[in-house]
Amino acid sequence: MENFDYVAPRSLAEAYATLGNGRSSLMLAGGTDVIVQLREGRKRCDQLIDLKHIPDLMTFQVNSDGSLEIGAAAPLATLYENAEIARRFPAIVDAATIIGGTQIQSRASLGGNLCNASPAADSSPALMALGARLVIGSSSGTREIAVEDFFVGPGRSALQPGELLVKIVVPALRENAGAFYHRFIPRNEMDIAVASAGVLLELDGSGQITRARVALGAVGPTPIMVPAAAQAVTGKAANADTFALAGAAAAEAATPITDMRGSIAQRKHLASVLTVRAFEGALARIKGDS
Amino acid sequence: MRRTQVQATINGERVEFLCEPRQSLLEVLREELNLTGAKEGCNNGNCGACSVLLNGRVVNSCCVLGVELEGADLTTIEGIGQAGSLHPLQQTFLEEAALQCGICTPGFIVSAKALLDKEPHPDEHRVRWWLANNLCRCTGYDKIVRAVLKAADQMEEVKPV
Amino acid sequence: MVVIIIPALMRPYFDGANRLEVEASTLDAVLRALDDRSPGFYERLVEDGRVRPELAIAVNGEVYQMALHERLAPGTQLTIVPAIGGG
Amino acid sequence: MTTVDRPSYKVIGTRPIRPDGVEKVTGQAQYGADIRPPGLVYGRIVRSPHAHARILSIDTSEAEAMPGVLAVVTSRDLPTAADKVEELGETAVNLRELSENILAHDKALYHGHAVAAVAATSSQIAAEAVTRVKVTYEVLPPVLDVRDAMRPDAPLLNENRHTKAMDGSLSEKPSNIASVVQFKGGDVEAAFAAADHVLEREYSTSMVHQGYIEPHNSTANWNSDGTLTIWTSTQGSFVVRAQVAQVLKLPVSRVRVIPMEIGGGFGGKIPIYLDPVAALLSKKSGRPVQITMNRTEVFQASGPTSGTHIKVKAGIKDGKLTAVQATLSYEAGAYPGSPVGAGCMCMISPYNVENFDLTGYDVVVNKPKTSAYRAPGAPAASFAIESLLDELVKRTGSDPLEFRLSNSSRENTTMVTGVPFPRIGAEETVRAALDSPHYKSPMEGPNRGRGVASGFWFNAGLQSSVAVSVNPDGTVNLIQGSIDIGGTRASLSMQLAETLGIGYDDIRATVVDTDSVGHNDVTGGSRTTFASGLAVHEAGLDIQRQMVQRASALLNVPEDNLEYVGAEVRSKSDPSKRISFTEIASKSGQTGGPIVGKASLSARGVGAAFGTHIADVEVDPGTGKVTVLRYTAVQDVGTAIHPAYVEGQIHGGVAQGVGWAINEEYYYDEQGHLLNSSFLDYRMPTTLDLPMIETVLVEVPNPGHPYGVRGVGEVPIVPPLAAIANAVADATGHRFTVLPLSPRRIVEELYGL
Repeated sequence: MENFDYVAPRSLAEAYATLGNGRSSLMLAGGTDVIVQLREGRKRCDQLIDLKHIPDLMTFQVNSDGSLEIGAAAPLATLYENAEIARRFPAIVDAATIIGGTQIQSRASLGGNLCNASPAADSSPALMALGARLVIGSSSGTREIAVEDFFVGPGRSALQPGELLVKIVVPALRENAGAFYHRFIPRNEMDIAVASAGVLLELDGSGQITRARVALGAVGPTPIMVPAAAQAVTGKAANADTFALAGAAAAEAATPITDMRGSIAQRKHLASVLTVRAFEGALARIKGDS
Repeated sequence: MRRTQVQATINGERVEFLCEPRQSLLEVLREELNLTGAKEGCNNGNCGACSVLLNGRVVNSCCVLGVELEGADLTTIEGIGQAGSLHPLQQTFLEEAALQCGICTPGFIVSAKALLDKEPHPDEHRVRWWLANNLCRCTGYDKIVRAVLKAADQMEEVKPV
Repeated sequence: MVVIIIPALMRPYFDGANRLEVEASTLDAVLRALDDRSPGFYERLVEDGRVRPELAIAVNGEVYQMALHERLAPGTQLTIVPAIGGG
Repeated sequence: MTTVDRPSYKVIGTRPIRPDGVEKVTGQAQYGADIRPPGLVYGRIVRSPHAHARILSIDTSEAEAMPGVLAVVTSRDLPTAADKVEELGETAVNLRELSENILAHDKALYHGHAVAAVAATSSQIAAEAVTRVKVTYEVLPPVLDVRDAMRPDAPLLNENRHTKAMDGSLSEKPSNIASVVQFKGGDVEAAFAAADHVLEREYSTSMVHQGYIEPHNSTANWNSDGTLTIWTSTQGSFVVRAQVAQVLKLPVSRVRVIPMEIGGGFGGKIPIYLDPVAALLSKKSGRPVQITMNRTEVFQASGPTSGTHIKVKAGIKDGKLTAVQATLSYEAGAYPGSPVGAGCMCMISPYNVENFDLTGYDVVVNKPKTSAYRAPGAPAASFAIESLLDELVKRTGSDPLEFRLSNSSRENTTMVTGVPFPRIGAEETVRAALDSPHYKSPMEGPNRGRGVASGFWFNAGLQSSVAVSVNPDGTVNLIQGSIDIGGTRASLSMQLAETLGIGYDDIRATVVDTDSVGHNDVTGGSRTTFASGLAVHEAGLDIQRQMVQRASALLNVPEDNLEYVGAEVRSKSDPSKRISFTEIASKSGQTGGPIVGKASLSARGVGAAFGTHIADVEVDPGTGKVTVLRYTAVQDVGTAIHPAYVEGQIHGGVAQGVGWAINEEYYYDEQGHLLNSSFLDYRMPTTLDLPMIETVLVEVPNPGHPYGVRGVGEVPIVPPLAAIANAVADATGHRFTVLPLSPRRIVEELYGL
């Protein structure tokens, strides 16, 4: 691996100053992607900026309105070990507990998983379904964008030079709402999603679907929202027939490729199966079944 | 070559060493500090043979940089138990024949220790979930899982009431 | 007397026979006896003073590196088989 | 456990802690990559990015000019190897092909083929120097699949290769088919004509890797006196020595191989890859050189096992398997030497079949040269026949295990080679499977199914040498030269303790280097506990004889009136006249000097191994994912010396077989690039992918070993492929004939995608 400088700023301001020093930079949060990419020559940099000494990036909190703010570099294990996150945002736990194994989760972060911008990243569809927003900072201030707008292409995010991802803001779920994320992998651990689906489901008092959000991973160059799947179920009863409509719309919206991890036909099929099952999972959460 | 000075606590001892930023913790342990108990099986975070405890959490040392160790507390397999004073996990791995070639064993013991430190009573599924990032090709995991469950039982027995 | 079992692909050399009995006390002598019945056969099996390495000779059912000049007990059954490697 | 005619033993059958255990659980054990001789520098291999290419030129000047780079080597640095075959231990090796595989000469024959190597003062500099070696290639079309390679118009890997028949004759035209073998008996056509049920199917399996966790490594020092020292991870230190000496044209006595602890092999650590290269780099740089492969290199360029295509037809009449006809085509990789012969010989060994016609083709393709992998050749052949029989037996309405029982091979059943079996435990394993709680339990629930399969492996004998020295305090050092890959120091110590009547803890077993003991063949072929066990037993008897001689002087009793019983020598006529092992040992200096027992032998009396497995699976109808719910492996283990490690061998074989069945495969693109050369994408089972594996140890002692030992390590990988496939067929109602049974394949076939 080519050599580089290691910088460990203690504050966001210090980090922005380093980012602006004219040298090519990469961020080091958990390092579980970037260190391997540097070693394999898939990425290079003049300086590697370690974000883990910036307290703002390592913490998380539930706000008074029930929303959740997660520092971009907070390790996944610290998230899913938190009882309040587990209770209020189980879909985040769905994703955080399957990104790598135990060793990876000790270090890897949601921010790192997002910034790596893999179409198959597990955090993306989960956060997209939840309607999360990203706070991006630079020396000239901060801006906010929806998670689904963050991905530009495989491995490419909307981050501009000098910017870094500061935090992820997840809105509180409403009454009678549930979210669920899962993926399909050939083994039961240590695989990249062949396809994945995240779903947010909101019901009215009579069990009609008032709102849904459907996000898919690994079926296109970026994770995608599938508004057609959401529309297909809105206003209908939450049952298997309705969910099948969403599944069909998801398969239709998927534009996957064939590679060593799966085929086009398999992935379109999975987009449907996983979407249906994600709706079932979200519904079960609303009913308190899981 | 730019080498950075790093101070850390390794296996309970204050240690100072020099390393390049590009050197992984695994390289530093093996090539600079002569701690070869952590093994390189894949060098990209997929086999767990290089597992160490960094500030109490189990990590793949191939996916950590040596320079990140500044101020950190590190435990490697060499710090877990020695002949004559084996950790219960080391003893049950021996008793249950939970190793064949033994190359993955340090990683499994380090990882399992992290589990038992945190959760003294894991069930079989929990043990399997926790160890899913540690690959073994010899044992089919059967005896490894049994050894971890047995160590948990034994550690419970010796705890004061 | 030693029995040698002839594999299918070599039977044409012996009028289709699948087993032959020869009077011999080493493998080398067995193969030379076969060479008398089918001239040139010895050279097909022996290269550089040993059995061709793609082949092995099973002695009473056991495949091992049969040396040409090891003594064979009377009644031994020999079989020509492809070499086998174990993992 | 079912035990047949087993004598009672004191040590054999117990479960003591292995002598190398503490070092391994504390991280102190020294594996190949852990050795650091003073002045060590780091080597790295330059590899071909193409699957098939002519090497036009190699420019090493830029790499050589880099600061920190000490040496660069190419095939020009290797002595010219003769195009002749050498017997090197267990398997024969064509020296020229061996040399070309170590460093490509004029052609690169697979993605990752070694082309050059560098040595530098740090591993980081070496990695950078590799990118500065400029190789010019003329890229040629690759041939990747065994059937494609067999077509008359296929691109040829070697224009001078002709198909060799068993009689040594060569085909007229050049071909990728390196050799053909055939086994024939009875009259298959007549038997098919007379059969009640006949079925023909084609099956395929993918190239798969042994998947040992420790990458290949070698550390070499070309000493100033012209001798060469090599520290390496290998299954056979003597075979490494022989091959290195041949490739580098050195006298064998000048090469010393020090076997380090080995992190798994399964057959894959028999060939040499790095050792001669590290040696050449050391010679050039004047420093000890260490090369370790990374995981990608291990997958690309070590020795996986063959992808296969097998066409098989079988006939049943009145419940008897009367005829089997099959054509087996195995990928050899870049150079000849697939295990297709063994595949043919194992295929129908569990059964008593009168009429058979089996043909095997060994075919070169642009993939790494295959090496041994646990029961080489047998699993794919077994997958084909056991899948076919499952389907065929269903048509007869019989229970698949009852069918196996009534058709089982027994003592004196003739193998396809024409040789009768000695005492074997084939039918005992089927009977034990029928009686197992698993098979007696109901198979319930949707999308679930059960499958069974049987399997066979020869096991090997080969050469072993041991030395045993008795210390004055009555303890014993056991010096072995066969590699301990998973517990043989324990299993040999236990056999020695049994022979000498002393305690297991009084024996210390050590694996020594090639200068320190007589020749030992590889630890492979499930041979070490058996063959080195025989040697240990003989060395033990040698010590007994010497003990009797010494006791005769000490007790003043003639030797012929003394006997060695337990750990003492006593008078046959007056048992009060006795002397203990320890006392004789303590007085050895006064009675003639040190007591050392020795044995060197070429082992005879190998006992074949049979297993019968039961698998329950569930197939997710939406995703096609196969979950193994329950697994039982029944095996005739002869005598289980250390039952825990016997169980462990079975667990490991099953785990690899299940991986082979469900997810493992080499995945190439059309240009022949291996795309999944990582543990992330080459999907071996994790802890979450396997249940506990139930074992039933059937003990039918091998009459060819004093303690009844049979090799146990290989046969457990044979049945799982078909057991899983048969279970999946039962669960889905659909017969899959191509491995792996990956979710992709299952959903695509089930839904016609």
